[in-house]
Amino acid sequence: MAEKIGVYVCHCGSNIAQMVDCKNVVDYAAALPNVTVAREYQYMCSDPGQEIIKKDIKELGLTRVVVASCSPLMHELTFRRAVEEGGLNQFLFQMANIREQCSWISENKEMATERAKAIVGAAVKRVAFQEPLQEKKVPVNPNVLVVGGGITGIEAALQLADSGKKVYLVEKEPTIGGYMARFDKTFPTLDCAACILTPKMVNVAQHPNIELISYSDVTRFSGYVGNFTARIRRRPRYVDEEKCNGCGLCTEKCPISVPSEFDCGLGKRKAIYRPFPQAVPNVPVIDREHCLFFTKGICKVCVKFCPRGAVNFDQKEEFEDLQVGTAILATGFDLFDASKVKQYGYGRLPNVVTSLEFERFSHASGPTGGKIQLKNGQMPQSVAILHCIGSRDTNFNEYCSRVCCMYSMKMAHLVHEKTGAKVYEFYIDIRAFGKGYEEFYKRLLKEDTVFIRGKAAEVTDFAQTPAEKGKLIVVAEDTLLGITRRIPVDMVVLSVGFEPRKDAADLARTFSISRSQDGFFLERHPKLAPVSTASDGIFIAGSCQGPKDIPDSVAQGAAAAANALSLIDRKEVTLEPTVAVIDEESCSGCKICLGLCPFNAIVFDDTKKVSRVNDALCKGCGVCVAACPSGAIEQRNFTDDQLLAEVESACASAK
Amino acid sequence: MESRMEFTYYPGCSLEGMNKAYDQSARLVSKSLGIDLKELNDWNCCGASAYMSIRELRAHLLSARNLAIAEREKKDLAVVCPACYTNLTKTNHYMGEDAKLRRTVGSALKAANLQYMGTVKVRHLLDVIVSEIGESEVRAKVTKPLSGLKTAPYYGCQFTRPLGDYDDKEFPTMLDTLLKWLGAEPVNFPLKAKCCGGILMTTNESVALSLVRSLLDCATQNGGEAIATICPLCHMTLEAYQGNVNKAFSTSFKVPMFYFTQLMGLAFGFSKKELGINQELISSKALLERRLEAR
Amino acid sequence: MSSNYEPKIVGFLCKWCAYTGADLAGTSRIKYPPNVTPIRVMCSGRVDPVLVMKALSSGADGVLIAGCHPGDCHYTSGNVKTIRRFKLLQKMLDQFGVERDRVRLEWISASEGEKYAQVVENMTETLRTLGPLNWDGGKEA
Amino acid sequence: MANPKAAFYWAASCGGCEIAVLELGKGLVDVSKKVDIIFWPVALDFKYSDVESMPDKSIDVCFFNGAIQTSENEHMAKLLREKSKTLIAFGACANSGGIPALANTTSREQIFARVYKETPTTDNPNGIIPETKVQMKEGVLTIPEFYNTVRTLDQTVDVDYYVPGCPPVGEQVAAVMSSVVDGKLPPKGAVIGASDKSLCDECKRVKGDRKITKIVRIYEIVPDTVKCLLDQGIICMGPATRGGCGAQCLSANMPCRGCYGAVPGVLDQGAKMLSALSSNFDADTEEDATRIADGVVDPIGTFYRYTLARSLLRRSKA
Repeated sequence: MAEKIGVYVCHCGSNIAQMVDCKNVVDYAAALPNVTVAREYQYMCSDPGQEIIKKDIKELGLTRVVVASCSPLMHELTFRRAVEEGGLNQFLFQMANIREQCSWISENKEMATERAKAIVGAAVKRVAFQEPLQEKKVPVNPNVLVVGGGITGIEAALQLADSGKKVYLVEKEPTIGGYMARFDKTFPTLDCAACILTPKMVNVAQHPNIELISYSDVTRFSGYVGNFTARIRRRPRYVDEEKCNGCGLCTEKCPISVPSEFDCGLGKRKAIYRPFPQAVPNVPVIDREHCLFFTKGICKVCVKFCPRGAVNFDQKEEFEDLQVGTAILATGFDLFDASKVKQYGYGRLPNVVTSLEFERFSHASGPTGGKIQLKNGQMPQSVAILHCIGSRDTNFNEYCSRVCCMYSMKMAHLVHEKTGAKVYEFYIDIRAFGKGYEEFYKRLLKEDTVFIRGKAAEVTDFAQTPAEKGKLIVVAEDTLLGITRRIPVDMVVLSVGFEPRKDAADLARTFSISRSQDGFFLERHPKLAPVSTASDGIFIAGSCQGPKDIPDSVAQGAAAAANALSLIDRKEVTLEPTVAVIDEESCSGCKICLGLCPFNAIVFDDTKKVSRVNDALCKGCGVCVAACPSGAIEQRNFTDDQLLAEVESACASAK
Repeated sequence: MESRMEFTYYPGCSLEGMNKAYDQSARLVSKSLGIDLKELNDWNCCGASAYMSIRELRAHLLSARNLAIAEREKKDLAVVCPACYTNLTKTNHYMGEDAKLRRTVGSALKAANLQYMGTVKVRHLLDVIVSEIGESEVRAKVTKPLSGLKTAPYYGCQFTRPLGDYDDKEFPTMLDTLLKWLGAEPVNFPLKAKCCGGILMTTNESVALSLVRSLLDCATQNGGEAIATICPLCHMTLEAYQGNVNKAFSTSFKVPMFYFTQLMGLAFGFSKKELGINQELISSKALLERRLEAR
Repeated sequence: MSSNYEPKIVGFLCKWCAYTGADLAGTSRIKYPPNVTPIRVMCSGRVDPVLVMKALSSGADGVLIAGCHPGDCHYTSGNVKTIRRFKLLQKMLDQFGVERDRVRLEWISASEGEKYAQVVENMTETLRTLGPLNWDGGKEA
Repeated sequence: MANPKAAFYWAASCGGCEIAVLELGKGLVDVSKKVDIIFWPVALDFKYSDVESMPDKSIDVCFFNGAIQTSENEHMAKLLREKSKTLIAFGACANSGGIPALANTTSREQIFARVYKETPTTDNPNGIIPETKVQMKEGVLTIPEFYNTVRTLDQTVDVDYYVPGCPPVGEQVAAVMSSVVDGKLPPKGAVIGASDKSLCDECKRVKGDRKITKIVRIYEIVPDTVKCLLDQGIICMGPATRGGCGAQCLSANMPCRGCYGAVPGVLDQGAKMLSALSSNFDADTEEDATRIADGVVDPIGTFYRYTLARSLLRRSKA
């Protein structure tokens, strides 16, 4: 094969040149068969760097290009574009990653240089077998799926709907609002959470472009960017959303009372209920587990009293397929289970509560009507707030949950304001990084909150002095004083951190996106593409990506909406042409491949007795290619010839 | 009873001396539960106390030799001393993760005609009894329930920390569970995993004694009549230094101490002699007569 | 075995997980032996056993196939096909006398840079002990 | 015009390929009218010296069957190459090693030990194994050297055409013969007397659900005669095997064993079949995959029954 290959070795400043002898690599490459020119340059990705490639293509008549630089995940597109601009098909280009998987991991320059030569050699060998390919363009469906109706999802949905796009907002719970609906006040401004959230919830309910699908989830998500199909499972509410006017009479008359999940089990709700008065949709739901009709077949009081005949015990689970072009996941987080940290006694010692329980106590419409009180109904004289429960802890979650410092201080303020009790904050570091946050911290210091720098070691009821009798004693090393302190208090609040939702792994699978080590959804780039994912057309926002406070969540919700809009307004998207194709001349119709495609992209032509790939459905994994015993299936840009050449060269020149 | 589980058994140095009763009772109750403990042939020091911090590699070699011998028997290794458990497990764990250490230790073992492939699991006997044998089997063996014997379950520092992942690291409950199966009443014992002061006793006696005192305080204040232990060093410290505590703090503690295996043995109907219950420094005679034998 | 023997490993890394994970190891500047020549594939399910045989017969001392964890495959179940093939391939390579440690299948997620480094280090170390494969397929008769 | 001169030779083979020629029956008489057979050790008494004395390239076409397992095989391959204008690798052994190449899973030493010492019928108290040179009173006796590794013909000498099969089926042999007679041969290097698609193309069985839950061997079940054997758990090499034989084994309710070798464009028949088969295992976990894979008792013998010498690895590690 007589190709004219140009090889360009990038120094990446000193990132590569420091560990790889680039000159040596260039000399090696120049001597390889078919290589017309080999050059090195400081920054190949820079404009002058790209110019070199374009110029060589034109002047030397290059037919193939190899750039040895960073990972293709960084700059493959950059160089493909440069090659295309130089007049070559962009797929006649191959990238050799000598930075992330060579220079940065090596400690020995000689070995790193040898490795770089092997990697470049393999790329040169491979590129000769590459073929020009044309990208396929497909139209983008303008409808958007938003999963999760917390503040993030609400923001994303409203932004999209306001710009005229149809939005399906799917919420798992009977109401939207998420965690924010359960909070009392928000830091650092101390405005009430409900006052700023509920108007937005109402907007969602009334917006003509938003179809709110509550008490439902997404069970399947298939297709490709611009053209997805989402299968929605609607769980039965047993109340007809169309007929119900939200009068609440059914709830009032229902004889069954059970602990309310919304109130962390501290308050009660009925078997037919709305989680809270401002719920959206304002339609109750029947809890099958406790409803007398479902458990014993009796009662039907709700049916009797409903003036509109909205109660319907015959409702069944329903499935519906929605066509959308993009999806935004705003599925939020779980709170860390405080009972896992046994030494703090949550669940064992009364008056050790979590921060969310505290929110409910403090909330005017919570179980105590906004009164902060102990189990015995008395007001606490002293309260300890323990930071970093489950966070910054190698036994549980290593990461910082980012919001606990601030909400802890908010709680301290509320305790101070409502009870006048002495408040102790046990912290590792105070992280008050947002606008107005540090000022809030200063304000708390002025309110005489006692800040003890030291993660609490334990909460015990074993008194060692008379003053400790009957109290909860928080033991911590005060790292500023260098001593161990024992602080007796009446109430301990555990500031629990964020965790990925328990169903995050399932969701990630459903949507084919990755998760980072901590279990949260993985963004495409931590800095430059924080709401994109590796799957085109699927965006993530809010705490499903990692712990976030309300302002950041709202910003991300809006950002994801903007990303989706930009895609929609492009009207069409290009698909990677790296799909599988079947050579009908070679296919013997053995059907080995037929059941292997997870996307059902392979169909069998019964008249011709051959298999065929639907290239709109094919995602280019190559599973069928590896299985085809006739060698009749090729994956474009990953053909057997290309990979075999790459393997052969990798083995031959590697040292 | 036919044996259902087979282990090699590593008693460790202290069970050959001061804590013979622990060894005796452990073997006895294991046998009655069908756990076959085959003492590891020609075992050596586990490398505990300060050795691991001073000569890490050599300490690993000591443990690795024990593991290699256990592997030859194709059985997992049961231990009762938490320090032995920690050291053997640490070496096992490190050798699994660290290829270089594996190679170094491997070549040293080779010199002694040994090799270790990493197939042995080190198990603490309490974990084996609670997690593998389980409630119904243990309860079935109980012929003389320890009715209402108020016992403080004391785990000490090394039972779960840093490597025992069979129980909560800071607030374990396995022994509490076992005591319930035996008919005893585990009392609330917040200091259950706190330091016994053992290793400090020779270097900083006053601190060590105050630690022992608070343990005794905590156990008795919560109604404990006896303390159940897992660790030979804890047991020895709490028992042998009660007199010194009483002298130093003008207290009058006389809390009998039991290895958990001794309590199992009592509940299973073995005689006190078989269990080494007359060798103790603080007599349990009165307590046992009052609580168990009066009925 | 010569003391400066450096094992040659061909690494088939899936684009979504293992390759990204390997990139992360680099970005995090984790040091590990540079003995793997990475070959990017879209999915570990693309790794035809022919490619593995090709690598072994072309002079590789070891082959690493790395993909997304089962259940996390970007293509839903490509890696499941990899598992199916790998088990039978292992059995056949046993017959060929290729030691199991030479051909490994590992699951490395996009966030497991550290794991990737560990796997490579471990594999390199093991191959150093095993020595070169030098597959000549009896060409010397 | 004089008739073309033909030679037939067998190296490491069973003789089946010779039978395949005889299978032409009356056709053979027609062939012999148009072709002069000048060397055919199986049928006629020739001496090697006769061949040696022929001028180079004096044989028009040589049908060479059998693999190269001994120094004699190699010598004759080289000699016949020199003497022949056209050299045809005839049959699976010459093409890809065939059954003799399964010796590559073991070694010369092991084969000798088995054959000359361990078999129950062996009576060899002194444990004598063949030596290439033996000093006797009368002088030195020599026998050919037995190679450790079996090779294909084209791994030994340059080959012009390939006729696969164990043995090549009659009609295909006839077709090849007549194209030789007519001098209508395709470009050098071509496989002749076979199809370009896999056997499934000509197999009439119904291919359905490809989920393989368990591998069964043919004695374990009575296979359905209509359904694809793979769907019944029987390993049929058909999908990875070049067609052209007319799926004869399948019509006898036996699976294809792969004697026609890999489909064009496929580098390694065994690895490819392994992939095709295992991809369709009904297993989502390592345990299930291992369980089903364990049903393949002898992977090399199954997937490389006829092509081990041609495979990428060629033999097991010495």
